[in-house]
Amino acid sequence: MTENSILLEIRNLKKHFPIYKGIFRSAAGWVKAVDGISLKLKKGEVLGLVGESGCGKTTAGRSILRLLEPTAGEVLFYSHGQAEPINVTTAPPKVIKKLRQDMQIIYQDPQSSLNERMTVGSIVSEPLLVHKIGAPSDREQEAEKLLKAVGLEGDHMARYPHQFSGGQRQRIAIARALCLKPKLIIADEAVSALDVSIQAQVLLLLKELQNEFNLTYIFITHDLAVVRYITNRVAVMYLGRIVESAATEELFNNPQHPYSEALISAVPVPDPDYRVRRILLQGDVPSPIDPPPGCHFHPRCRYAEDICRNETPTYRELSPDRFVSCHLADKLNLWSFSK
Amino acid sequence: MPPVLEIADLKVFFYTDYGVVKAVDGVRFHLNAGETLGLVGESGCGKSVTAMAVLGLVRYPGRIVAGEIIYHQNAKKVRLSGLDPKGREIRSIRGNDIAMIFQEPMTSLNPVFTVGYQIMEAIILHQRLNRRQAREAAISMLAKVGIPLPEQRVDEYPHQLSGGMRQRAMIAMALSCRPSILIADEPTTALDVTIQAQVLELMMNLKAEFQTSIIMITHDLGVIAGIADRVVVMYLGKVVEEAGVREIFYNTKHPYTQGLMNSVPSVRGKIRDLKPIPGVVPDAFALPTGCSFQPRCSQVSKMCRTEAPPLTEVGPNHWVACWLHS
Amino acid sequence: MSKSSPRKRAETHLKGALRRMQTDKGALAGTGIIVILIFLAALGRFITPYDPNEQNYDEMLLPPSLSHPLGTDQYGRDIATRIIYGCRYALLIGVAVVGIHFVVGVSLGLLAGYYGGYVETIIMRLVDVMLAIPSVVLAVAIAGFLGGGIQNVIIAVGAIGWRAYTRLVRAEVLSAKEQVFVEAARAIGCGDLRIILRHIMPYTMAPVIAYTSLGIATAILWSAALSFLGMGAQPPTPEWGAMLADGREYMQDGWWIATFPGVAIMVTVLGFNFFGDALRNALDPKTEKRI
Amino acid sequence: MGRYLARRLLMLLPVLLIVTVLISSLVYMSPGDPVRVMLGLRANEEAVAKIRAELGLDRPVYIRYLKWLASTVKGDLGRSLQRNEPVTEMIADSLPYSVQLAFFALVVAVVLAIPAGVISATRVNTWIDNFLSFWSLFWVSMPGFWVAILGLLIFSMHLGWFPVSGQGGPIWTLQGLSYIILPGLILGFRQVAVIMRLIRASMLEILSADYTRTARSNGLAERVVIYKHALRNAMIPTVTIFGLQIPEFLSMSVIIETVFAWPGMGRMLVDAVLKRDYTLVQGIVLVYAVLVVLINLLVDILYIYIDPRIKQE
Repeated sequence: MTENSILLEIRNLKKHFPIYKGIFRSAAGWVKAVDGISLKLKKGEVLGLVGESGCGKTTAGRSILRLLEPTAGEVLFYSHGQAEPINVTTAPPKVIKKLRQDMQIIYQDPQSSLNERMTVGSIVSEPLLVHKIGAPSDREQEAEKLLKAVGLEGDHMARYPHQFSGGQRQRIAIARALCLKPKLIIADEAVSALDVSIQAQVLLLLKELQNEFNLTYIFITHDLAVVRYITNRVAVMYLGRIVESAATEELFNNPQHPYSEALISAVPVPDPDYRVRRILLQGDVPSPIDPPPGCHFHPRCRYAEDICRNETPTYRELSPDRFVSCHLADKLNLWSFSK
Repeated sequence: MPPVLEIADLKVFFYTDYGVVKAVDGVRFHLNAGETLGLVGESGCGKSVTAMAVLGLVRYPGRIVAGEIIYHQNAKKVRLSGLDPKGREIRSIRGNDIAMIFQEPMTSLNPVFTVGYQIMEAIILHQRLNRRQAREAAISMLAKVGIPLPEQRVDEYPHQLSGGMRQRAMIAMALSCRPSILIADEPTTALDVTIQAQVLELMMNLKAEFQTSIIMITHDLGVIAGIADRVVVMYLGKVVEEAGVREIFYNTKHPYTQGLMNSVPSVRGKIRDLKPIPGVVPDAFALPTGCSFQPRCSQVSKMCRTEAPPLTEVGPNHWVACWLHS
Repeated sequence: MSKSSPRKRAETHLKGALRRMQTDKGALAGTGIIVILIFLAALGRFITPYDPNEQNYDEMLLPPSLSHPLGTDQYGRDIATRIIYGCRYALLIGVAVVGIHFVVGVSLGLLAGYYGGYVETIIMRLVDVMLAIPSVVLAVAIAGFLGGGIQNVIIAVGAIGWRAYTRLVRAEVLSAKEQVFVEAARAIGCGDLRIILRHIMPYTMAPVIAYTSLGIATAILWSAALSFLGMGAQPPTPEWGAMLADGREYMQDGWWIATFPGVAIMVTVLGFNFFGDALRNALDPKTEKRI
Repeated sequence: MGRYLARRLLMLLPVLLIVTVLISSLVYMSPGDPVRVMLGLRANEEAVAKIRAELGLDRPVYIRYLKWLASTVKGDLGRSLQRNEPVTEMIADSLPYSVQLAFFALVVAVVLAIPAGVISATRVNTWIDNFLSFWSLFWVSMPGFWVAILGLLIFSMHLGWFPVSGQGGPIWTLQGLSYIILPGLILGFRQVAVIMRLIRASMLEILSADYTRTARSNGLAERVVIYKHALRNAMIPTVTIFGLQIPEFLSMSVIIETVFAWPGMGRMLVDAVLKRDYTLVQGIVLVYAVLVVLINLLVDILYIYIDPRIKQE
């Protein structure tokens, strides 16, 4: 197995939620939260999935893990050196349960992602119990080891989650996610709820752990600065679709999609001398129930032409490993941030 | 520029079942006319409580126990800290001379009244206009903050507006009586980054038009760098550093401010390694002795453990509370 | 302010609740009343020299005195004795009724909340139906048709009160399901049963337990009402509601006959209400609106 | 809004249908033979059989149910087994009295409970809050029938302020009013306790809500903040829970009616149950269910008025 082999492949994944109306609660419409995304993830890579609220990034993460049943598409997971991947979207419950050992998730809100009524020790070792790994004493030892690995003390085992601060709770959640020695971890806004100084601690920890345990991450976040710091590749989502994906520095220096351009320019930079005129997008993100025709972004796009209003752009490979979904991608001269 | 607001030695304590929390413990700063002052710090540092104290809105079990808050109303000095928090005087200042906008646009508007009604309420109260005039004023404010179709939106309820639109409506409400001071408590934290850019731009434009001084409370150093003229950094209820915005960023003195700067990644420039501040914020009920930052400080000395450093001027208008610099 | 300061964090949920209850006067009063009630139910017969049911025509309708502190009724029975013996019925009915409510209501609530869909629709429609009939109306109908007796009172009151638990538990399960920790449990591979029992149940139990104490109070009130209406415990059973009904016609001859059994009911109900109220506030000050 | 109400109305039908099934099966399952109760213990078998056939009691259960349902839909609830009068008429006679009593009590409750709840919430943990809280818990804990008896004993018999029991004409006449005051107040006070607690709890939460802070920061007077901004919001959960409380309220009215010999539906129900007058019981329970359902509908309409978010649906 080489480091560059594929770990996860997502093909045209969709998740639509029905909206019920009327007496008979028939589906009156669909929220197309995730509307056909495709991605490849190499082993050891850190992929950022970015976008604003409502773009479907969180739904995408949960559909990949099959915590939500996807509406369509495939998620292929290449594990244990098998030539044939497991199709996560169709796998039976038994296989999914086994798969949970390989794919884990860390949530945004450390207040609610830990069960208040359980001790830290039992939270961290519960995965082992559920998968019937080891004797009780082994499990306890393992949990203690994990807590130390994430920077907590062994004597924290008997305490309850509410006895810890936000940053410490997130460390507990990370220890739980690591417990089954997963290959892939999806971090869903894992540092967004934390204070600046604590956020930096947790980011460093996640980076260290990646090296130590040879992990692959999908980093779901709205915070572009965090994405730039921790990821190798980025996929930008808008209204359920990926509009652009590229190597991180590539994307930040030379975005090829007008939305990526506007998004990056909107992020405040902690440097008073960095004065740049921002690209201000007009209006709000349209409703995912009734997205605009053609390119979803066209009503807010300053470059939009007729074709954008009428035809949905294809998600195409502009140059190796660089995908864009914009009719005008190779014609536009977008803002280069590389200086 | 003359100051419009002066805060001296402000102390706000919360008397809880678990003990006393010194949420604000001797804060001192001032706001000059026409400037944007950034108030920076992490959660629990007392920046919001300070803001609430200015308007006399600190709620039970909190209490202003000491200090002066002076508002310069034209030529008159009004001692806000001495006013009855439910009395007529402070109420005539709230929303009229000093207005406030809050972090959560989703919950900061009353769900059972129309947006227009809530804006009109403040206008009618402070400006002695009749309903029709107030309604006109509300519509023109909504137009001013960039809400499309204001004649229609004025009769809509908060839940019919998006988060960005609600925050615009909050700004319209806050500025409707042309206050001389606007206190913005994390006004863009709950918004998406593209909407945040819109709202910040709007605030800065309106500030120029209305000649309002702004206190911008935020934890986001990027926002501060973009809009503040001067910055006050708070940690555990105390001011640790105060300076002009370029001075704060390029000539950082306090180890805590340095730690903050080294903790934030940026979308621009070289990717630097993060150097987070070690440890956690201490228990609010059992603050460390001496300098409250000393348990997490990398340059701690003996002095720091025993005595709290005073805020001293280390350069022109650059104040630091640290033994390294006095 | 300081929502999760470490001092506060150092307490477990339960410890915190207990500490808050110790400072609550209502909780102390409630606990006191319940303890006395249990004591009287268990050992009351050794305190009183009289037989609760023996009629004594020499001592009819005596006002309160030293030998009969609460007076006697129209058959010359000592009212204090009958009230002491009545403690057992009150406790028995209260606990048995709430037992039925708890088992039926909690399991239906868990099922409805966790599985949703048709299961939920059917259960909640059933609750709607039960809610459409005023409880005393239904209890009167059931008890009336089943005939009198303590057992039938328990069945009648037991049949009507579970709906509150179902609503409460379902609401709690729905809120639990929105908590990320439930999804987190699925993400590590927990099955439905483990999630329900280990993760959701404990989350929902705090308000349910508090409600149980209030439920006992309500059960005692309703069953006394049924007995009073003549559809519950039958004379000469020393059940408080029945005693009241029994003595009602004599109340002009002796105010004490109707007054003291009522006081007994009130104090008992007040005790459980005090206790439940304090428990509810201690466990979660916000649950009141969810019921 | 019209469609919302239409939908709500349509959803009520299955509920009512199941209610009829429930009460009918209760009647059929219950032991004891109404005909024997009617004719006394010594009735001969032939007479019993004859009456059974007359009343249709010898038919299969589901036929009896369907026949009853068919005539119920037409407004005919059958004849009382005891008094041999049409149940519909008997209910029509007694219903107005029940409504009068309930209405009187509700007015008392709302008028007293709202200020009490607000005062309790705005002066939380002061002596007045503690007093009101204790007072309300006290009322919730008192058995209604006992309070009624004591009330009769003290105010009617001993002090002679009110007539002993019964009903004395329309309530807008002084005599009619004198009869309704005591039962009405006793029924109302209990509801004061219930509603007050609800208002206190929701006011407490709303007084620390973000939008209350906004109202204060706009310089509104505390009185305006409390009675306009906060109370309007506090009414939303209060009305919801009050809707759920309606059955309890009617339950209590059954007991009060019985004690005060108030000629309403509740007293008639207790009477009918004791005499095993099944058709009458069936009819009354059904009417109570319809009442509950209709009041809940009213609550829903009120809800639309209070909470603008509902209108959107």
